[in-house]
Amino acid sequence: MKKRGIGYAATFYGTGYGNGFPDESRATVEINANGEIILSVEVSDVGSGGISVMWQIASETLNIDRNLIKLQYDNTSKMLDSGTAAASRQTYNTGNAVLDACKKIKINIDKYYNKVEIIKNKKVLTELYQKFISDNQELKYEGYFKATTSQVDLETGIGEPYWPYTFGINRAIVEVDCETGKVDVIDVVAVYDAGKIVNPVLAEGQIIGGVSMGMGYAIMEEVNVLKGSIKNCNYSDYIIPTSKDMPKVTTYFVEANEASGPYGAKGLGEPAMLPTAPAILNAIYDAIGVRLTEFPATCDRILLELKNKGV
Amino acid sequence: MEVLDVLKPETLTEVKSLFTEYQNCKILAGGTDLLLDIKNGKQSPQYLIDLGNIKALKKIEKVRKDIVIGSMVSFKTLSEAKIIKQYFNSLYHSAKGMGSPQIRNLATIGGNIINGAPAADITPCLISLDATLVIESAEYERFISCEQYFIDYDKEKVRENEVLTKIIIPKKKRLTGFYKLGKRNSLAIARVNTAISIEVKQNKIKRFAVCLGAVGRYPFRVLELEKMVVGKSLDYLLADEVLEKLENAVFASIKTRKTMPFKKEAIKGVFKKALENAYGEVIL
Amino acid sequence: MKTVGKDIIRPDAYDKIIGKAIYPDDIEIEGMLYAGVKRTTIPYGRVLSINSEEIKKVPGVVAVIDYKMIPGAISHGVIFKDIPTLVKDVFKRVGDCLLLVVAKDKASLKIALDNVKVEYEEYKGVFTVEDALKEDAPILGDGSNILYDIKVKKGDIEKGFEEAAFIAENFYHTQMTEHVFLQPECAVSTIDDDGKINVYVATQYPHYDREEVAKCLDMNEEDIRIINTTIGGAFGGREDINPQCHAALATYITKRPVKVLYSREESVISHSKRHPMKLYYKTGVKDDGKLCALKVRIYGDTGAYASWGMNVLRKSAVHATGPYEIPNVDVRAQAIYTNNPYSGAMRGFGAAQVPLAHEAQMDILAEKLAMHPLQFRYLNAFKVGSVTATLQELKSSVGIKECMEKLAQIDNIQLDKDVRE
Amino acid sequence: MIKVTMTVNGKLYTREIPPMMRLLDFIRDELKLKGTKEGCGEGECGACTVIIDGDIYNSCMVLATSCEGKRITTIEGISGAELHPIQEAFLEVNAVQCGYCTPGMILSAKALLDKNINATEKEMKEAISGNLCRCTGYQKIIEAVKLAQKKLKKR
Repeated sequence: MKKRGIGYAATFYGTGYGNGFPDESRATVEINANGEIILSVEVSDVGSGGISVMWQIASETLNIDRNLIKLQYDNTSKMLDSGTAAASRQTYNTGNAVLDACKKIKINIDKYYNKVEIIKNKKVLTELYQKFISDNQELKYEGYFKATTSQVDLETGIGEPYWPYTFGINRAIVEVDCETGKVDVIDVVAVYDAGKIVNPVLAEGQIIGGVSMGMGYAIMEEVNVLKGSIKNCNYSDYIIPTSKDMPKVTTYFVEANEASGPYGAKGLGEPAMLPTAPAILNAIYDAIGVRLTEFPATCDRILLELKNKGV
Repeated sequence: MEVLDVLKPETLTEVKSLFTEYQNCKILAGGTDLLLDIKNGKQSPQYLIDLGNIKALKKIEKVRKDIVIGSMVSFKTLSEAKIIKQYFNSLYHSAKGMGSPQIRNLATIGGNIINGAPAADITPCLISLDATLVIESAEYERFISCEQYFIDYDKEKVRENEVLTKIIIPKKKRLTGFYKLGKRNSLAIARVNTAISIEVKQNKIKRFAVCLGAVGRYPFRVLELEKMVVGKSLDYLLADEVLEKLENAVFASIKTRKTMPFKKEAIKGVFKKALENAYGEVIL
Repeated sequence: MKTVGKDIIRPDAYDKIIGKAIYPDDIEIEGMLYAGVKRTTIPYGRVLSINSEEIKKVPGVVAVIDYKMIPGAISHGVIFKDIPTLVKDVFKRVGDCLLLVVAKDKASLKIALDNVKVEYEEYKGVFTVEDALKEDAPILGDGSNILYDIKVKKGDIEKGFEEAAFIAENFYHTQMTEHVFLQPECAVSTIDDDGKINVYVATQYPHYDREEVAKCLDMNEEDIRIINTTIGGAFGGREDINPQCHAALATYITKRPVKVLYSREESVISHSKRHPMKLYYKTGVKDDGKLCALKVRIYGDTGAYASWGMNVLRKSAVHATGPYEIPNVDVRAQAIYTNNPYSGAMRGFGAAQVPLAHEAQMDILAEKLAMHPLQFRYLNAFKVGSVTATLQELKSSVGIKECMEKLAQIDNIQLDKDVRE
Repeated sequence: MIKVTMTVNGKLYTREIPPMMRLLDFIRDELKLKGTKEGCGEGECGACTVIIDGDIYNSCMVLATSCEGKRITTIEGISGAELHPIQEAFLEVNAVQCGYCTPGMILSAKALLDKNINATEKEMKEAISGNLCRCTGYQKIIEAVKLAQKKLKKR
């Protein structure tokens, strides 16, 4: 017999290294003789879309078509240290450094090109370059950003450990087979506040991927360690969701503007996976009246728990 | 030891002559398991005989009162063949749910049987359907029931100079069903699976077969239960004492294993789902 | 706005859909060698001997490198430099790197690594946080098995529970998980005519890799170049050093281009994991539905090495309340060393584990209050001006209530927005 | 060494190869086509998916020598000067994140639509169910296949 349940879970997530750790990003932006803008920034795109975010922030700030902006993001000899692709910090921290660099060059661009229309033509940039040269303007500008956090006291916890915070809530519907313990996740609605969303379709991708990882965390994934040795080192025994396991996911954003973020943006990568697992676990309880306290909620655990509780 | 050559015969006769020509051969029948075993050093043949080019082994045929399946029929072919779906619902479902599309294109029914994995999906079906395996060598041909093959595995398993060529399943009127409980919905290895076959006469069970997989070294039938239900109505299959027999069978098979408490509970649900599958998901 | 807020096609996607995106294993260089490491197979012990001399004689082997041949630092780590690049004597986990072998091709490398024989003196290890905290436990850290210990206190916890109409008290146990990004670790290293080293690797932080490679080779950072290739997923699993130093070291010693490529199995064995945590939660709520007290104890199994353990447990402690304002809070979180695989960064980073507990508690209390779980959360959720457990005032951009309102609207749930605000 | 001849992306190749060379290594090392990826080497992740005579296979599980006389399509072979509609669709709906599963996904989708242009969503999910993705949660990949279906039908 299959039973349906519905579950909710809300989470928050402080982005950045936090705890007063020097969380710095740098970027340079340069105009060249070929009529290109070179944006040089350490942004490791692990699949997240970080490169696109930097590109878009630069294009927006410079009012220059993004196809005229060339990105350099892969070589330590050609870019400054911007910290790691972690802690959901790239959009906020590194995005702010890109914004800063672009604002600096923009002041000088505005001296020569002060129109509302976006610059789409290489020729315009080549002419700008010539004017920069003849007026002895700097060609390359460095942007910098440092996040503001403070160290927490180890005895009291007092401090401002992270900034900014991203918020999210998930609602999950599951179907539990009471005779086998098998859980199918049917539907997930995910609503997030990650500030201004720089690229909605990429952000949605982060959320759906996060739901997938959260679902794995809730009902499938577990590294089995025996005497320090991992017993499931392959895809055949470390189980992650397939296309046939995924629920329908619907994503919404409420964009609570963060004034310190680039165009009001905050981080999203990690928050995207947080509320899904607890929402699924709560939905399982709602379906069968059994609350697991040891995870993941595999068919083994659910079925035995049902039996123990005499449900 | 390294594999020196991969031989690619085009007829069964050629295969048999290769047995006499080459020593330390292994049959390549898909290879989803064999190639990994060789890579991991679990098997070290000197020659592989790739059966991929033998058309005669890729057919599914109606022969008198039987359906004869060539050992090199892929899971994809098996799951798409009308004749299989028509006569052996259980086999159709187990083939369709095995591995992934990529694996079903490559893996063959013969390879799966010979590999003898405890959690294989089609073996319980074949056993419950009274399938017979045809194993050939240069000198002889032997017929053995799939059930007996696994009961007497150490004695009966295919030897180095033998090749499994056909699987024969009697084409009888029966309700058959299969269910696999896996950890996910694709690329899943069975935690527990069950195949059943029911012959009904005048609303009573005339003959019943149930085979359980992934609850022992090899899939096995629960004979005591099969006898007990003969002459009863179909409803009886859901009786507590029936389910209890299943539970006991699983307990007896894997007493000391950590998964036993779960599997003896799960078998009841899996069995019910196999029944649902046999009845066409409508009756129950 | 013209670009920000728009569905722009990401610039890296084109190469990916035509199969031209370059991941490290797609790089081939004339004369390139292959390197790999022999890893420990027992969790805790000391190396007595390795048959390095024999391995040098395996056909195709170009170099056999042990810790003595490392010109600089023999260990690395994101905060503490405690992970051996190559083990000197004592090691603490299965999967530590013992010997780096360089060969002319993949096949010779495999044969050589398969033939490495190691003699160990095995020590008694600890595999649970409970055992690690016992008095007679072997000490794996710096004088203690507690890597990190943080307390977060707000208000008066005793008084808080006295006010409670309902209390939920439970233990939760979260599991260890693994990133399984699709692209297994790989690095290719080359040397320029002037001796500068280039490492092509898929990494989350090229400048950090540069620092570690420079330290390992005792070279200036300027003489090391890290080139970040296309990255086949990471999720935190590429924050620590894995093949980077080995590839660079092999090139430094052989003066040839070298590739290090992990199998899936080696990938899983080598990199960090998500901390398994044991969480004790006691949550109190007043009869008006307002949370009044939260007591939490968190024990995180940080495994053999520090990695980001302290930061992860700090994140757990700070996020232990969930996005709710609670006047009285008492949290303590500890990162504890064991001989298990080391735990470190994984998407969510300590804030992924605590929701499994705090959100279960929320549902239990909502049920006791006979209140809709969304309503209960809404009632307690942070808003602008809320003060967190660390006494941080949330001054702007607190959209959690708006998220809940949106969800209520989608699911057609009537939220009582005014009452008891 | 064994001599093997096969057609890859419309071009005929003959090579002398070791008997145990996997098709994956043949494609990557012999033909230098690096778009086919190795994720696990044991037929579980689907990153190395190629099309052989119309059907998808994990090229890590197939011996190159078993492909004698066969027609292989890799990611490099599905578009010419213009992108294949499936590729266009992957771009347009953001079905690509880290990109490592992408070539295999595109080939699985292509094999499906080549055979069944009217495939349902369920069939699409089935078709890519042997291709693991850790980034996207699959939904946008399915969206891309649906969009590609529309584009192909219009042609």
